[in-house]
Amino acid sequence: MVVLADEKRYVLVQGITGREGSFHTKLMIEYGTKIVAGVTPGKGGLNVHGVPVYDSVENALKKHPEINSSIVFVPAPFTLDAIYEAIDNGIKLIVVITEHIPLHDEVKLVHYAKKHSVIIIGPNTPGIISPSICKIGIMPASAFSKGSIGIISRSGTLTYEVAYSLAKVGFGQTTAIGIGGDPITGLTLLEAAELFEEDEETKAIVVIGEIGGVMEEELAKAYARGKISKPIVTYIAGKYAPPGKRMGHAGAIITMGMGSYESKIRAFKNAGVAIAKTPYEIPKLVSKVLKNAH
Amino acid sequence: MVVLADEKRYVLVQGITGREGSFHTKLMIEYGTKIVAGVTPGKGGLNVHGVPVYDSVENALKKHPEINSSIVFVPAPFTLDAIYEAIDNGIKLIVVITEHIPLHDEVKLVHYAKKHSVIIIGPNTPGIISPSICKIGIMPASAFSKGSIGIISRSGTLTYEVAYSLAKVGFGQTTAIGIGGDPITGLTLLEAAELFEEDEETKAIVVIGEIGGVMEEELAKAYARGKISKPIVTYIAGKYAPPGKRMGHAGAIITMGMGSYESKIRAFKNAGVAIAKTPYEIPKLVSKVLKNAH
Amino acid sequence: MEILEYEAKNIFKDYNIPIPAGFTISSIDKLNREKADSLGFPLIVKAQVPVSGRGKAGGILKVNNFKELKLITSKLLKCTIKGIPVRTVLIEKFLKVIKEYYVAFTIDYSLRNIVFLASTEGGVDIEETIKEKPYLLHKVPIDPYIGLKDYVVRNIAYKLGIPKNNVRSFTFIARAMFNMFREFDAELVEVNPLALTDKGLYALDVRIIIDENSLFRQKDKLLKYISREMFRGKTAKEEKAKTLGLSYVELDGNVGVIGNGAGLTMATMDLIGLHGMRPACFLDIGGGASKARVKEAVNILLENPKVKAVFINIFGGITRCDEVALGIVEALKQAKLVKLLVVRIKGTRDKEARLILKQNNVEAYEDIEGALEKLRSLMVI
Amino acid sequence: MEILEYEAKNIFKDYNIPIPAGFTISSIDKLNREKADSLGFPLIVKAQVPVSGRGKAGGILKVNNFKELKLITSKLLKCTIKGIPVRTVLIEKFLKVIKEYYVAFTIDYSLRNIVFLASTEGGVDIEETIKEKPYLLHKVPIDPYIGLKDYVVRNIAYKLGIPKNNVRSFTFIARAMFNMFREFDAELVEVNPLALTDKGLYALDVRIIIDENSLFRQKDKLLKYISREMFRGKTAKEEKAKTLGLSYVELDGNVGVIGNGAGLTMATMDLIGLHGMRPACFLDIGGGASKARVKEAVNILLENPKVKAVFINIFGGITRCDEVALGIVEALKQAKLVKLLVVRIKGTRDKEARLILKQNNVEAYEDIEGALEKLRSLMVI
Repeated sequence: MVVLADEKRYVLVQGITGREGSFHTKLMIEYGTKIVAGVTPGKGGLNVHGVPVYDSVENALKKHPEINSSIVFVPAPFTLDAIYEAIDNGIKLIVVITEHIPLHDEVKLVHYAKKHSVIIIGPNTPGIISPSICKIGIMPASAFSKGSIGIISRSGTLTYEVAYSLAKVGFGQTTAIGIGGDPITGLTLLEAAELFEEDEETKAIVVIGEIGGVMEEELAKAYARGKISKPIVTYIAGKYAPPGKRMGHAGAIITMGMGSYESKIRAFKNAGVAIAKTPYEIPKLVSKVLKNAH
Repeated sequence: MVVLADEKRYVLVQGITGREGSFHTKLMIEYGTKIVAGVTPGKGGLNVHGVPVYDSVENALKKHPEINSSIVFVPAPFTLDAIYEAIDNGIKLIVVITEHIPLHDEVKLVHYAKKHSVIIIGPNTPGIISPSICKIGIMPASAFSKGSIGIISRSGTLTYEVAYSLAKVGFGQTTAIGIGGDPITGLTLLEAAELFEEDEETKAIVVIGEIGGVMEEELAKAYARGKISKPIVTYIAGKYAPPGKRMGHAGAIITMGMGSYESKIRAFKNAGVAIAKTPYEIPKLVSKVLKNAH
Repeated sequence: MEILEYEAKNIFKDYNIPIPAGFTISSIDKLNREKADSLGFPLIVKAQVPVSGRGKAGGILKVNNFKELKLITSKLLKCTIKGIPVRTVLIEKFLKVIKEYYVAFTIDYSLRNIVFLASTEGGVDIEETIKEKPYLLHKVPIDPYIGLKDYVVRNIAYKLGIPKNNVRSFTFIARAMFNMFREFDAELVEVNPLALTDKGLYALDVRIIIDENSLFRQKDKLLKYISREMFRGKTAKEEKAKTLGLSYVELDGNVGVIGNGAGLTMATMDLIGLHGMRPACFLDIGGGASKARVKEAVNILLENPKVKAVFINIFGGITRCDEVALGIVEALKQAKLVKLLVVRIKGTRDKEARLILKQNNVEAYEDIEGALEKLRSLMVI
Repeated sequence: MEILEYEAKNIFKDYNIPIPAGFTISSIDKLNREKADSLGFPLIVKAQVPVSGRGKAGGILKVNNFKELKLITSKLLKCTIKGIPVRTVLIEKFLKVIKEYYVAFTIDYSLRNIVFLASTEGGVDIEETIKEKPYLLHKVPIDPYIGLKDYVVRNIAYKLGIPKNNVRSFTFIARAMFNMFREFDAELVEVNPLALTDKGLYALDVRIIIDENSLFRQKDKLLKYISREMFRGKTAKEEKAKTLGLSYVELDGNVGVIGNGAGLTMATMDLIGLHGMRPACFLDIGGGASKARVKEAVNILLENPKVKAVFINIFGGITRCDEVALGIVEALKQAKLVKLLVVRIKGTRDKEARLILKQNNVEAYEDIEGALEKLRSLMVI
C-alpha cells in the first residue's frame, strides 16, 4: 500500500490553463495519474492535453462525479477561494502547489479544512508521489522509485535529492509527501508520519525538516511517546543558515527557544531518532535503522 | 414535568447591575428562581439583592460551577459579546431579554448558538416561566398559574393576557415560553412546540403568533405531518394591523406570499389546528380541544 | 430605515460600483442647462421618495430635451407620490439596456441567515416573474462568519448567463454590495435592474434599507450620505411619535388604538376590526411606560382629526396601570378636541387605575368584552 | 517586511490609539526649536531603524533641553545601528510611566492560528522575563473567522491588573490593534511597552511586520504610510537580489553558496560548514530559473568582495541544468573579479550542463562529495 497518492485518486486540476498548471497536467498524465478534469473560471469548454476544462468545480463534478482530489495551481491572490470551492464541493484531498499565499489566508484555509475534515498538502509544496502509481505534484518523476521508504519533507529540491540518493543504494519509496515550505501547512510532519505509521508497506520514514516552526519538535515528542513506532531517519536543514527574520519579541516569546536547529536536533536525539548530518548521509542511516529493526 | 425552566436551573444574570437587571433579579429571587451570580464588567465585588457580582462569566463560574443558565439584560450594543461569553463558558440555556439588537448580530448569535448546541430564548423576550417552579424572565408572575397548558408566544403582553384569561377558567401552564418578538429568534415556534410535545405533563399547546416571518407556517406544516401530535390552539395577531415595512422586492421574493395573516391562518386551517379569532377566545378553544382529546 | 435612491447611489459610488452619471436638484430654479447638456439627452428624471412602485405611479420619466426636462422636473417637485411629497429629483443619463438582472443581499427570516439573491429577470415585474417561475431565482445562504466567497458569485454569474467578459465586473459588484450590506448593517441592498449596457454593467436603480437597531454604530457613517433628519416617520405625527420612542402607524379608520406591547396592540386592532369598526392607527406605548409618555401618546391621537374614538387596552405587567391612568387624565385636561374614549385596564395596580379614571369621568373596564361593547354603542350613535 | 517605528505609529494614530506627541526629522538643519519646545522637555530621541535591541545599542536617548536634543539628533543621524544607517529620528514627548505592559497580535505557527499575547511585564527585558516566568504570559488563540471578542480582551485586562478605569481604553486599544493586524495582513502588531501614565494608556513603542505575500492587496494602503521603496533588503546587494526575485542573505564567511530551493541551499551551506569552511551568503535561485536569472545570481556573488569562492549546487527538476550552466558561463564572461568556482549539477539535462561548463573551464561534478573535495582543496591553497 501507499499513502494518499493511490490508484483510486481521480484528480481535478484547479488553474489548469495557466503555464504551470497546463505543463504539469501533461507530466502527471504521462506518469499515469488519473487527471479527469480541470477548472479555470471563464475558460470552461477548453481542453488541456485532452482534459476537459470547466468554469467551476461544481460543473466539473457534475460531469465527473468520481473526482475526489484536487491539485491547485491558482495564483496566490485567488488560492483561498479555489480551496473553498473544492472543499464546499466535497473534495477531501487538496494539493496546493501555489506559493506566496498570504499568511492570513493560510490560517483560514487550515481552519476551514480542519472543520470539514479535508487534507491539505501544502501550500508551497511539490506535492505527493507514490512511485509508478500516482503523482499529484510537480516533482521530477525520474528521481523517485518504488520501494518501502516513506519520505516527508518541508523542502522540494531536497526531496528529489534525497529520493535520488536513496535510489542509488536501492531504496525506493512507498510515497513521498512534500508537506510544503511555508510556516503554516495543511498537513504537519507528525500527521504525515502517522499516515506512514499505518501503512503496512512502509518500513522506515525519512523526515527532511528545516529550521523554524516547531513541527519537528512535535514529531520527535510523538516518537518518544511511541505514537510513531517505525524507524525514522531525519535531516534538519539550516545548521549554518542565516537567522530568520525576528518577529519582534512575540516570536521569541511564543516559541520559547524552540524552532532553532539545536532545539530540533535535541528533540530528535532525546527521542532516539537517527539524525543525518547531511542529506547525503540519509541512505546509510536508512540501511542501518532497517537492519536494526530486523 | 415542565420544559426548560425547571428546578435544576442555576441562573447567572448578565448585566445584573443595570436598572432592569437589578429590578428583575429581585423579582426572580422572590419567585424562587435560583439566581446564583451576576456579571457586570468592572463591577465585580458588588452585591445585588444578595447576589454576588463578578467581572466576567469565567470568574462567576469559578465560584459557582453549578451555573447552567443565563439571563441577559446587557444593552444591545454589547449583547452579542455577552452571549459569546456565556456560550464560550459552556452555558447551554440563555434567555436574552435585551431588545433592539442589530439584525446582523442576531444572525451571528443564532449561528454561533446552533454551532455550540446552545438554546437561546429571545432576543426581545419576556423570558420563560414554569409557574411556581422557576421564572427566568420579566413577566408579571401573578398572571401565571400551574397547570397543563404550554404557551409559546412571540408577544410579551399578549402572553400575560392569555395566561390570565386561561387562569380565569381554571387552566394553568406547565411552562410559558416567550420566544421573542424579533424577526429572528434563537428558539423557533416549532422548536418550542417540540419541547412541549416531549413533556408528559403538557396536554395542549397555545401558540400566540403574529404576522411577519414564516415560523407559524413551519409549525403548521410540522403539525400536519404529525410531528406535533398534541392539540394546538393558536391566535395570530395582526389581521387588521398596518402592513409591515416593505423590504424592497427581496422581501416579497423570499417569502413568496408567506408571512401574511391569511397565509398563516390558511396553513393552520389546513393542518387542522384550532384557531382563535381573538386572544380572549383561546380558553374556550382550549377546553374544546382537551375535551376532544379525551 | 430606507434611504433615498440618490443617497444609496452615493454609497454605491463610494464602493466603486458603476451607476449612471447624474445629479440631483431640489428646486426648479437650480436646474442648469449646461449640466443637463453635459450628460447628454435623453435623460431620466426620478422622483426621490422612499416607496415602492414609484415608476408605475409616474415618478420616473424619460425626457428628450431641456424643455421637457424643465417641465417634468417642475411637475415632479410639486407633486406627491403615495402620500409623500417629492422634495428632490434625480436626473440621470439614459443608458441603453441590453439585458436586466436582479441582485440583492438581504436577511432571510426563515433561514435566519444572510442570503444572496439573483435572477435573470430584473426590472419592475420581478416579483410576479419569480412567483410564476420560481426557478429563475437563485438564492444562496451566506455564512455570517465566513462571508461571501468569490466562486459562489461566479457560479451565479454563469447561471445567469452573464457574458464572460462581464463576469469579473459582476463579481466585483456583488462583493462590493455584500461589503456594503455588512458595513452599513443593512437589511437590504438591492439592485434592480442591474443593467447590461454596451459599456458594461450598471446599477440603474438601487435600494438600501438600514437596520434602525444598528444606528448606534452606523449613525456617523450614514450622516455622510444623508443630509436630512434620520429619524423620520412618513407623516409629521409618525415623526413625532418616533422621537418619543412610541411605535405609531396611521391607518384609514376612525378608532384610535393604544396598547402596551406590539402583540396586545395588534390584538386590540383585530378586536376593533372583528366588531365591525376600523382602526385609525396603531400606537404601542411599549413596556413600563411613564405617565408623561402615556400623556404624549394619548395626545397624538386626540389631536388627530381622523380619530373619532380612542380605545385604550392595557395589561399591566411591568407597566403600572395607575401610571397609565394618570397619563390619560393629564392628556384629557389639555385636549382641545373632544373625542369618545373607552379604556380597558387590567394587571398591576389596576384597581387604583380604574378609580383614578372613574373620578375623571373616563369609562374604564376590567374586561375587554365590556369595553368593546361600550365602544360599539358609542360608535353607533 | 518590518516598517519603521514612526510609520507604524502613524498607522496607530489613524486607528485612534494614543501615542506620545512627536515629530520626525531626517536632516539636522530641519530641527526646529519651537516644535521641540511646544512638546516640552524632556524629550525622547529615537533612531528609526528596523532592528531589535535598538535601545540597548544606543539608539534611544532622553534629552533635557534643546542643546542636548540638537547634539543627540545630529549624532544619531550620522551613525549606523547594527549595520543600518539612521536616516530618520523620531522625537517624542517623554511620558512618566507608572507601569509597562506587553501586548501583541501575531500568528503562532504551532497553533497555526492568530494569537493575542499580553503580559504585565512589558519593556525591553520581556523575553527573559517570560522565559523565567512563563505564567506571566497570557496567550489566547483567536478564531480567524470570528475574530476578537471584547470579553476576551476584558478578561485579559483583569488578569493583567489593568486599573478598572483604564479597562475600556485597553479594550479599545487591543481591538484597534487586532483590526490593524487583519486589515494590514500583518505578521505582527506589537506594543512594548503599552505604558500606563497619569493620562491613561499610551503605546510607547510599537512594531508592525507586514506579510510580504500580501503586498498585492496591501501595497496601495501601505504607500500612504511608507514613503520609501518597499522592497528593500538590509544591504544594497540584498535589495538588488530582492528585485530580481532571488532569496539572498549575506553572512560573514567567504564561500558564496548558490542552490535551487531553500532546502537544498540550506543543506549546501550545512555541508560547507561541516567541512570547516564558512558560507558568505545564502542565495536561492528558486524553481525553474532562467539563464538570465542565474546569470544575475552568479553576478551578485562575483561582485561581492567578501566572497573568495563560489559553490553552486543544483538538483534539476523543474530547473533545467543546461539553462543554469549557460547562466553561469555568461556571468563569468562579464566578471571583473576572478573567484574560485565549483559547480555540482545533477538532474534534468545534467550531462549537457556539465559539458557546457567543462568547455568553459568550470569544474563541474555530478556528485556532491567530489565537488566538496575540490572546494576544500581550493580553499586550503
